[in-house]
Amino acid sequence: MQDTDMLPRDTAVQLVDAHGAVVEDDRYDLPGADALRTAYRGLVEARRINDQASALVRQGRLAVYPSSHGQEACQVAAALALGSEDWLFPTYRDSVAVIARGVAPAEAMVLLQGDWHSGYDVRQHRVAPQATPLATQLLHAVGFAYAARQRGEDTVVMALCGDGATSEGDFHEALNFAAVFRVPVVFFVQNNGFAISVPLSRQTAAPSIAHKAIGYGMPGQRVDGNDVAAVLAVLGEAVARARGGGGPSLVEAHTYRMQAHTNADDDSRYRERSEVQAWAARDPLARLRAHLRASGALTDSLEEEYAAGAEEIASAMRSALSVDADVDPEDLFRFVTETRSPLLEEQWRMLHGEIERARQDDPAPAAHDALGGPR
Amino acid sequence: MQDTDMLPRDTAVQLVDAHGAVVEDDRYDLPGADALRTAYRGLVEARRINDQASALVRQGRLAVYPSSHGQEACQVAAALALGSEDWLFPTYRDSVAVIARGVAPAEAMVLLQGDWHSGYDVRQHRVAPQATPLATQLLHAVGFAYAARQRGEDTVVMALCGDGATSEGDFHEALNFAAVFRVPVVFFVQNNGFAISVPLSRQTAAPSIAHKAIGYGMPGQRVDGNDVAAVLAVLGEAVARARGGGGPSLVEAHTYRMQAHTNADDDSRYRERSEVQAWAARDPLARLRAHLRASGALTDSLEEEYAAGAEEIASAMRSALSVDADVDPEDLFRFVTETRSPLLEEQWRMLHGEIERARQDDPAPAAHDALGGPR
Amino acid sequence: MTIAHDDIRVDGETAPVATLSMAAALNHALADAIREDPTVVVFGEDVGALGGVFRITDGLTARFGEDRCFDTPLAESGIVGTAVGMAMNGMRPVVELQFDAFALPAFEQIVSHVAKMGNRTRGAVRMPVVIRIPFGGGIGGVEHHCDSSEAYYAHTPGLTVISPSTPQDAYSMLRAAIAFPDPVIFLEPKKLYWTKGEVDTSIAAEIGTARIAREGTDVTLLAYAASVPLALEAAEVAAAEGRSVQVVDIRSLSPFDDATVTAAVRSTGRAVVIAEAPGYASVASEIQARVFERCFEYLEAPVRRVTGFDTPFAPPKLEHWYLPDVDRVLDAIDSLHWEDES
Amino acid sequence: MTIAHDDIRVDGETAPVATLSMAAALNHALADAIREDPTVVVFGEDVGALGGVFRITDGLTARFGEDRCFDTPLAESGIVGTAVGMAMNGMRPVVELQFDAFALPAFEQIVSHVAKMGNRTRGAVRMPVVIRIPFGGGIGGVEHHCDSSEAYYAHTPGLTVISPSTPQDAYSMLRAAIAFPDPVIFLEPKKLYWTKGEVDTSIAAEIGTARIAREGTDVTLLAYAASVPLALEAAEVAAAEGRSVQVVDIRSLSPFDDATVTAAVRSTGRAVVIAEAPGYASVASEIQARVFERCFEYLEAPVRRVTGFDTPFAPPKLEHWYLPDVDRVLDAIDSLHWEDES
Ligand SMILES: Cc1ncc(C[n+]2csc(CCOP(=O)(O)OP(=O)(O)O)c2C)c(N)n1
Ligand SMILES: Cc1ncc(C[n+]2csc(CCOP(=O)(O)OP(=O)(O)O)c2C)c(N)n1
Ligand SMILES: [Mg+2]
Ligand SMILES: [Mg+2]
Repeated sequence: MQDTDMLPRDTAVQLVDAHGAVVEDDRYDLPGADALRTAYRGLVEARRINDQASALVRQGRLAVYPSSHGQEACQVAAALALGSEDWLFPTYRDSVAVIARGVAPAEAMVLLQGDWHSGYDVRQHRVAPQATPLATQLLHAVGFAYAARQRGEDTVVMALCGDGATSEGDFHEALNFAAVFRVPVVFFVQNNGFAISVPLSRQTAAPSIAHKAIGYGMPGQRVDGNDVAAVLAVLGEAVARARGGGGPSLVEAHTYRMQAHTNADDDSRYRERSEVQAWAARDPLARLRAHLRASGALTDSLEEEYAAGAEEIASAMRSALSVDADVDPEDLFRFVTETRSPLLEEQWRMLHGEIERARQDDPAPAAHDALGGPR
Repeated sequence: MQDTDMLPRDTAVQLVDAHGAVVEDDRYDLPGADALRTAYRGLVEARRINDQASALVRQGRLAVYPSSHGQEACQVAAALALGSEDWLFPTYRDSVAVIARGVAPAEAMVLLQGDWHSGYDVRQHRVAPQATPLATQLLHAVGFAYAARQRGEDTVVMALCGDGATSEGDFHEALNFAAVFRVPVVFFVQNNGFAISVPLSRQTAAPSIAHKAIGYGMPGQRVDGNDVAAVLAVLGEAVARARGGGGPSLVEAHTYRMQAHTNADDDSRYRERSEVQAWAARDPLARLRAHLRASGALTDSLEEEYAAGAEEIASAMRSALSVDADVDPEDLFRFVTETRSPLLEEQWRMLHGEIERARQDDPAPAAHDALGGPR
Repeated sequence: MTIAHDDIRVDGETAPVATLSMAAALNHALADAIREDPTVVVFGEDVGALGGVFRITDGLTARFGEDRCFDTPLAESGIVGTAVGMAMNGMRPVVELQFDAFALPAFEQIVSHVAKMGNRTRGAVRMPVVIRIPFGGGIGGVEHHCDSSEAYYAHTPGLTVISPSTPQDAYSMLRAAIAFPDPVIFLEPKKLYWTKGEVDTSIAAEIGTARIAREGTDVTLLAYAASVPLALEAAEVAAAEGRSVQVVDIRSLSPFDDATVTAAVRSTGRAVVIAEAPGYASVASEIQARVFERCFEYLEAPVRRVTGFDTPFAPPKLEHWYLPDVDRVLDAIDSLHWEDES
Repeated sequence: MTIAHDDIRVDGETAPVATLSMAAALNHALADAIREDPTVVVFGEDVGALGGVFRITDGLTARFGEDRCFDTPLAESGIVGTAVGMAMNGMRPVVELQFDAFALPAFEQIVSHVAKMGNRTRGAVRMPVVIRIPFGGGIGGVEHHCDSSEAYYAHTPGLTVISPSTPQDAYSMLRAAIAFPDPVIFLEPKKLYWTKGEVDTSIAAEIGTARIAREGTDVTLLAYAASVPLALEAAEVAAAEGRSVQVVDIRSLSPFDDATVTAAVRSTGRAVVIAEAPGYASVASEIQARVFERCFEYLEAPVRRVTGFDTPFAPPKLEHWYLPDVDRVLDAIDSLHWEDES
């Protein structure tokens, strides 16, 4: 590879413009109609999940939700670009990608409901727990990929983070380790313009985040993050490179967080409505829909089918979250370590006694059986 | 600035080749004869200091010495590139640069003698304490430069580190903060090929360390670190840019650590003698000497004068380090905080009592007066 | 999480005495420090336009400009490391680290430089840095948002570690911290941000002193931060049961006010230490050990402690099981060998 | 700092019983673990060709190849974070962080992930990671090379923190740590790297247990790591003065062996805790507090501690004034209300 081949293009890769028109590209092919239809269905579901989750926050069924509304093309493409044996390392913002990998929405929401720190079977779905401490999970992805490659598996690992997270030391160390050990990781940065309230200009003075790649000796590319066709193509190339032994790469998607950081945030404090409006015109759903309708790949009946499917997911989410899960306080002690220390046994016994007392005082609130408990 | 102007050249900038011949360059001017003579004198002294310090280790007068033998062109140029109001943020490897800034050798050696953690007047010499935790001092340099700029001062800060340190998260955070806030810092990496035993290839897969600069939005340049003329020219440009409000930059010098990491290290375990020999042929002193002799700028008498000056420094070092400094154990408590806690007063009192006891038992070892002491 | 700062006067001048939330008191303290000392600078993540995720820096950038309060790139080691450099060069940085667990990336800078630079340079380069960290639970936050890491800091020589439990102390102690010549870890109990109380801005706090928060003769509760209102509540309940409970607000975790605490415990002969953090090798252990050692002859019963479990902090729905509560405090008091019951 | 590893047999097989330095015992333990378990990988800074700055990994790369022992880029958070990912994917990483203070950049990864991943995933993803850290003073190292940070780790729920004081324990405890299902912070007392002792590789260690290092009836010294030989030395001197001193090697800083320690102190009625680290909010405070609470009725005198000062670690020429020594231990013993002297 020539050194300068590691630099991204001067502008983000785009295959379908904001009006749905195809943009010719001499390197990246437009995905086929089937792939785009699958992506479109994914977008419709993703949007519905985002909006359902936000509604559940308002109804008090979720404690908090960091919505990826506006970023669905990235979420869906991240999931679709991976094979079933591959792994995803997501953040708190990536619930939709997690669900697109096959995790049940209710399981993906356990963290945000406040029931436990993570709620899905990491190994079954090949999705790491959603990470909160920024950029830390990028290193886990590197180690994970290293182990897979050592065993001769052809697993590819996709590691997600935001623009803000690229400022953390762990971002640097992860990309550097990945490049030095040439592990099969695709670092996918969703640059949505903000880290909570802080705009990209306060995050970096670089021409783009993708320009960081050459500093590690890996290729960097930037892509229109609201163009799912382009994201699929660019991530697809990166995944194929990783699988083929070509090492890691860095992909930066230019996108926008259409809602506040979470429901607890007030984005009117730090950005103009007009900016948000301008991005609405670049919506990832509308443009792909326009393209697929124009090409005839998307029919009314398919649209109805997708909408109905999305509605089903949303309704399953609603009902799953309408009942309070049985959260067993003794879980506080069950998983800290596999071994058990006398100190924790003692504290567990105290808690157990308190639970018993509470149950005697008022059998209702602790109706479930304390499974297991201290020996 | 064009984006690609931030990329370094394909090869390191060189103005005087290994044989002393001048290399034409369309961007960097060869420094004038006076400047080169000053640099040469600096090199002669630097080499002498390095070798004297190593000898002092063997004689048990220094606990440890990380020699910059082979890297003297970088050491001297780092000091010469700065104005008297500027600041230097050095590492443990940069004692020679510290001394070239005007710190007395004996004061620079306090750390390595084991008397205290730092031994010179930081403000008088405008040299931060030599940093041991790698890359941490780069952030201090950024904050320092920020404060100076806020007050309208035109101070430039030169921050030094090694190739290994570029892998640390703090390196990343420092360059990023510097670029975002556009502070007047020159990051000067002495790439001497090794971090203790670990070769550069295990440190980065990038085309060069200087290629990291564009990822922060600052210019990066690489320079032949054994060509003091080139280092002076490249650092000079970077310092001028910083002073003129052009922000930070990254300079990578290709050089070589001719001796083991420290006297405690055994470099035969990780590198071939032939590699060390090959670098001897690129010695920074020999080539500048060849150039200056050829141009007539360096005469026998000047050479004698420089050698005598260096010998004087070395002999002053020897005598300063031949006596054991009075190290007052109560210093352990004097400087921890400006305020004094009862806890420390109590411990201090205990130590004071022990010292008194020891003095009564054997007046010799604690002959000095305990100045101050607990109230 | 928006805090109503209606009690901040728009002209920016603080009324000398007012009823304020702890959040507002902290905001006033920052504003007053910025106004009075041109070297004070406030920075961190989201402290500018947003005013911080807890709104403690609300309005500071608007009122005093980007030079005095500004956002940084998202990098905690960067924030603290930059503060070290600024402090070396005449500034008084007051940095905010967004949540307790997100201070951890800065741990090396804090331990190896903030805490040691003054000592390293024989006092020539002092570190008048304040590191503000919202800490503790009780707000239903998800993982990494409710930790109590005071032990890490209190154990580190060179650091002063303090935490207020009232709006008055929040104001006065933050002012004192900013004026302090040495580095201060200023821990803000998130749970108390919205509690209100009277604040007199003319009252100065002395770092290093505990405060008798309630008089009592039978037993002494030693608490800090969010555990102080808990101790007061427990004392109230115990009083109804006929026990006179003294409450000491430790406030200064390091340095520690042995004089006040020792006198208090000697006067009652019984003590319980209360803290949210996991108990093992903690500030609570230190307090317990010190009191034992200094009050040994006066103790009617072993000193007890009521702390968070030695497990990772609980998820939101379980945090009420994790955190010390009135019942646990009362149980601990009951265990103190009361003669009338033996 | 080269260690003569003449006691390592070149064919790589460890003799079942041999006299080894602690450094060599650790090297054997790593080699044996690599040989016996294909998932064990050793990595860190300079652990490859160089064999580590203390030569603990000497020869491992040569004997077992780069796949089993290798150098990484110079970044501690990177090392530990990568280990987390490897452990998620079936490996047993054993990482070396070069010196105690240089573990600090990895602190967030250790506290937020190594310690919590198992709990976060309800036991589905365990972290069988060993983090080896040379710690403590006594070798005349310059700043940042002699710290004792065990309190930071011992206070963190989810971490197991252990430290050997003999070559036998070094071997057996490191083997046990590598086989352990949970993350272990393995603290290696640098000062003892070169002390020799008999090592029987067939002896297995049980993590979580203390060891009676010397029997005695008058007073119990509670120590770990480099403080154990110090305690034994002090016991010897005290014996000459007619006092029978028991010494307990704590070994497992967390979890703590209350059973052994409580029984020991109850049997003598007097105790002194010894540790190099600064004392405030430390493992020593925890031990002191626990012993007080559990042995209250049995104590003839307050439990004392002898620790490093609550100052940054001393420069080389002053470290003998900083570190606990025999005189301080004897003074502490003398202060324990001996009836014959009162
Ligand atoms: C180490 C760390 N520091 C601070 C935070 C608090 N925090 C949570 S999200 C966030 C902004 C992240 O921005 P970005 O990486 O751009 O991701 P986005 O939220 O935009 O998807 C911050 C500061 C954190 N989670 N972790
Ligand atoms: C944070 C940290 N980790 C590890 C070390 C131990 N250490 C000291 S020097 C060194 C190698 C540094 O290499 P480099 O940055 O290339 O500088 P050089 O010594 O070659 O000048 C290491 C690993 C340290 N000082 N700080
Ligand atoms: Mg973002
Ligand atoms: Mg180097």
